[in-house]
Amino acid sequence: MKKFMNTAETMVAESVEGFVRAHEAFVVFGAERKCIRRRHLTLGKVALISGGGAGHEPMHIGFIGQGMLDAACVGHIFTSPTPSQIIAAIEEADTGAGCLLVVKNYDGDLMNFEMAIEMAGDRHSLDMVVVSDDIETSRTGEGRGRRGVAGTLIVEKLIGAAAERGMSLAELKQLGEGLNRRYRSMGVALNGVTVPQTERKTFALGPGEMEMGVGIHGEPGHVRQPFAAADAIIGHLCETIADDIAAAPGMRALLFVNGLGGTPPAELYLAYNSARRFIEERGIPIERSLVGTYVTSLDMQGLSVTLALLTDEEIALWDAPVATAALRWP
Amino acid sequence: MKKFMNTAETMVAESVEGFVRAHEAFVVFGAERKCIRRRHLTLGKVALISGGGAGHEPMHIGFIGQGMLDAACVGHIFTSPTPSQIIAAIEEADTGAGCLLVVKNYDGDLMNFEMAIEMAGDRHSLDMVVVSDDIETSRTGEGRGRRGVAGTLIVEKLIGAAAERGMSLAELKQLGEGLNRRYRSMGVALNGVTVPQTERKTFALGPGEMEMGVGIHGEPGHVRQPFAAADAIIGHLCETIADDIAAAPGMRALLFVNGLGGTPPAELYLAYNSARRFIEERGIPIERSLVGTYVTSLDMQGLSVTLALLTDEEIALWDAPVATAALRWP
Amino acid sequence: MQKMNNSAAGEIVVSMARAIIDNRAYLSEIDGKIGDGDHGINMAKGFGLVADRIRGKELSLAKALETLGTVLMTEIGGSMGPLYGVMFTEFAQQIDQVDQIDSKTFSRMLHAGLTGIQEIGSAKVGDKTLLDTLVPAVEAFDKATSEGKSFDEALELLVAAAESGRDSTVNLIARIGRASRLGERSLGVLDAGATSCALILKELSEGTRDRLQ
Amino acid sequence: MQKMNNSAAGEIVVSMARAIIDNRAYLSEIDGKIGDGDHGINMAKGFGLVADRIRGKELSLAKALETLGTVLMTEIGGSMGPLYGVMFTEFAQQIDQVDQIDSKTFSRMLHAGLTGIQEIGSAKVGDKTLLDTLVPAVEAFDKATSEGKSFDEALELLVAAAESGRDSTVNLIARIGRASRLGERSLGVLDAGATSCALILKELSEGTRDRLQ
Ligand SMILES: Nc1ncnc2c1ncn2[C@@H]1O[C@H](COP(=O)(O)OP(=O)(O)O)[C@@H](O)[C@H]1O
Ligand SMILES: Nc1ncnc2c1ncn2[C@@H]1O[C@H](COP(=O)(O)OP(=O)(O)O)[C@@H](O)[C@H]1O
Ligand SMILES: [Mg+2]
Ligand SMILES: [Mg+2]
Ligand SMILES: [Mg+2]
Ligand SMILES: [Mg+2]
Repeated sequence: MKKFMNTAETMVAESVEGFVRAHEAFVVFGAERKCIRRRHLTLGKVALISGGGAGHEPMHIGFIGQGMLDAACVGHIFTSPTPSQIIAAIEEADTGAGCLLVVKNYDGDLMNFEMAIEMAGDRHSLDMVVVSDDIETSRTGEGRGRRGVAGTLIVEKLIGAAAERGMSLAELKQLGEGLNRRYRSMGVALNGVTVPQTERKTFALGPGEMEMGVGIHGEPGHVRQPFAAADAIIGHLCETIADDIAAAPGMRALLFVNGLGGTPPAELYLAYNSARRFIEERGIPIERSLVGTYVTSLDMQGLSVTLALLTDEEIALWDAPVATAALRWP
Repeated sequence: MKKFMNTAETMVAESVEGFVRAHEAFVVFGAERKCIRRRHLTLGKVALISGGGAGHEPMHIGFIGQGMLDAACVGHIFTSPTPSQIIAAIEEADTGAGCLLVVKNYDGDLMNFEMAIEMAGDRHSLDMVVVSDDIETSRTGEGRGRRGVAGTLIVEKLIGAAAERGMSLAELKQLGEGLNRRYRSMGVALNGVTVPQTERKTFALGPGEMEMGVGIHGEPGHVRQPFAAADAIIGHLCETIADDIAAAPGMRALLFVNGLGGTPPAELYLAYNSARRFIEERGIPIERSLVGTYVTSLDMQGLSVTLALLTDEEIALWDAPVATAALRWP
Repeated sequence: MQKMNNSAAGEIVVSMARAIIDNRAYLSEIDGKIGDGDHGINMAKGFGLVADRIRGKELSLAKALETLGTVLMTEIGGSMGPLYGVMFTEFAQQIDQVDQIDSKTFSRMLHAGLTGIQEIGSAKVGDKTLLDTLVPAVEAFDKATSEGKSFDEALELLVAAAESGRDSTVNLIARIGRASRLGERSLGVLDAGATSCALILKELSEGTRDRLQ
Repeated sequence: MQKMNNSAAGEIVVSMARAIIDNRAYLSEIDGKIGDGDHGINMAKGFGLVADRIRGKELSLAKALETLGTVLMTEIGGSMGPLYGVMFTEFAQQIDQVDQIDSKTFSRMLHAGLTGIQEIGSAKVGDKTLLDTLVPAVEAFDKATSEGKSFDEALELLVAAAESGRDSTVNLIARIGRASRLGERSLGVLDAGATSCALILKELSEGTRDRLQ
């Protein structure tokens, strides 16, 4: 395991400190460093808060700023933050209109966020949007359903823009949950990752193997397959996604190719090119695109493809200005 | 070698096509796809053109747009583009005020750009800025001196902003070359890279080894060393850079930590945190920062640290608006 | 009737912590086969913190469990923070005002912890979680006492049931937590939470048996 | 006096291309030790393109070299495009108007190519580049003719000098090109460009010797 780190224990704290120092214009640490929040909060706007285990950078801290999140909490690697961190974020970010918590569908996150809501709900108006865009987990056909993966960025961007326009807590929750049947993600890994504290690979792949349907916690995917050409891999991801998504007339497509941490930009663009071709061949013209490393799984060599079918209103929210460390447009 | 690709022959073309499709708002292909240029050129502005081998994405194509480059040419992997590509870019981008070519100091690039200038110089006013910020190559003490590596981004940003303000060809060249003694970069690699066409690693490192002083072409560096903690690695990079740079009173520092392709954002931020501490301990306060994967060497796991000491005027140019695929601020 | 003195039984939590810390690597290794390999780390961190805080303080079992529950809930995060946090907090509440813990109180305590976990985690037996250890353990204890077995015997049966419950997870497909995306690939390995739960119940039961009067 | 007929000697370029293509993997392997490993690929691409264009066309050597120079210069890029592009373009220009190539014209041709390379690349002998092959080769040829040796013998000596020049690069520290950042670590391996240059000069010389009248 070769990583740029000093000790496994201090890795997350050092990295987050670097992030905050590099983006002083956007963010500051909350008290006791329990959370990171916007440097300038907007009075009377619903605050958006998210968080999760570390190892997914730049998500969520990279999405703090005008037009997106107000605060975020970072746990240990692949470990949800604690209720007390989440409560600290609520206390820092609530400027009167309450807070909407964006939670990736996963037991650990759900339980800690729910507990925070229970503990702070008497002093703040709070609600939760659960993101669940991952395709593969749904295959088990039951349980808690799909995980929240790269689609989280889309939810945070859309409700972030809507919050900026003054939407209420209830409306924002509805907007976030309304996406549910209309976005899907699926990931593929060419290697496993090493969790610094255990110094073990979560799974090991031979030179001719890949894992189809991986998430963002370094776990193995749905099935191990022989490594193949990009078009074969991307074609499979796109077909699975497009088969599972609820297409409806008038919907406008956003295609998001996301690097999992160890994949260089040139390969992401090649994959995007392939994905765009496959999706458009199915009669879904792509109107908005995002390509880059935004939602990672440590240094995993791999990528995910997300397709979202948006309304005109949602496209307008996507296009709205955003000023964060990781996403920025005027 | 596991990469997201179809064939080694088509890899660059497919990736560049994906890039252009993903960023249609900023860029279009030039005729016969010999170059990529801004969608909207500005009449009467000096055109900035750059280019080089593929494998360094998002540089240079990701820097095309308002406030930075007007056009760029992409060669094969680690292979300079041809004079005819460069001439095509000149012909597309010159709107009357001539073109400044930004060339990374390296024989292949220099020769092809010089040849293009020779061949097109009768029809266009042309000049060249040579970027040479790499620290290690200077160690040989002679020859063609330092290479152009991550510092290229800084040169392209500063002269891009200055060109937008209407600076002349001669002034822009002077601005670009004026940086010369005031910026330095140094890279470290934790693994070698595989060039797709040869399917061989450019060098192989054991689990306890790293290469100090690597550039961006996958070649080995200045010396192979035992792998170490981030602070030891970054401390060495920072010291070497700071020792070699010409500090002067009134200068304001920009610190740029750049991923070489396979390094995840969390590690880059940790390295930035470390670098910032080392540089500031030497009495150089950091006033501007950039952390991310901008100038790559295929999928190399590694990073480079760049320090630039800028004048007030140059800081203003850095802060000026930029709207490109890879760098964007208002 | 057999009873345990609540006061000064807080050392049971210290032994629990020792068992978890001793098995740190093993728990992570199991988790690593189908999860992210951090179960031992998370658990050892939480229990270690608590052990340092209560060691030598001669706390009551109620107070020690309360400390454990609070630390897990507020300082650990992940899945285990809330789940075990709730369990131990509920345990503590049931015995807070009780000087002498008899089998009936012990059973009430177990049920409260179990209900707490089910409420926040909504897993069921068979989902390949710590519930596959906890549920049969509680059932075995209740069955033994209802059959008139002694507190001591009931605790012994509890441990046996917990361990066979833990072992049952080898043949289960994970339906919850990280491993659930694996489907059939999760067959053939123990569940990490079920394993730590068996360790916890064993220390709790044996510590209680040693202190029965 | 020995001479070669310029017309129809264009096939020499086809043999040159064959030698480069046959050594494609070898050239990349050498380059890979201290450079980026693409020398064979770049060279084979350029020479392959040219061979396809001129094969069977019975071109003059001048015309074939001109095609080669133009293709390398405009379609290959990298370091070799301009360097060999200039060399072959200069070669072609020197023999363009010449029907019968004698040793004097041949020497003029070599010098023009060499000067072209030196002008655009500004490397020197000892920098571990193709000049370590080319410079001694040209010198050996000139020396032989000034000593009154035949064109044929001079060509033979040219090849020997090229090959020993190539071999000399093993003991040189690279001072130019990608390998220069390696410093002393570039010792002990051949230079890729010096190796391809020896192949080119050998095919050129042997093709000429075969056609001497
Ligand atoms: N909803 C749930 N209810 C009960 N137990 C659960 C639930 N979710 C997960 N678990 C237990 O948690 C264990 C994993 O814990 P741990 O590795 O510490 O957390 P994480 O899965 O967040 O990395 C699983 O082995 C399982 O027994
Ligand atoms: N300035 C120069 N003058 C002469 N030869 C050079 C010069 N620069 C590089 N070379 C030659 O080019 C060879 C490398 O060619 P190649 O691998 O095709 O290009 P690149 O180095 O761009 O990958 C070196 O082995 C060296 O002989
Ligand atoms: Mg975890
Ligand atoms: Mg090359
Ligand atoms: Mg785990
Ligand atoms: Mg090369």
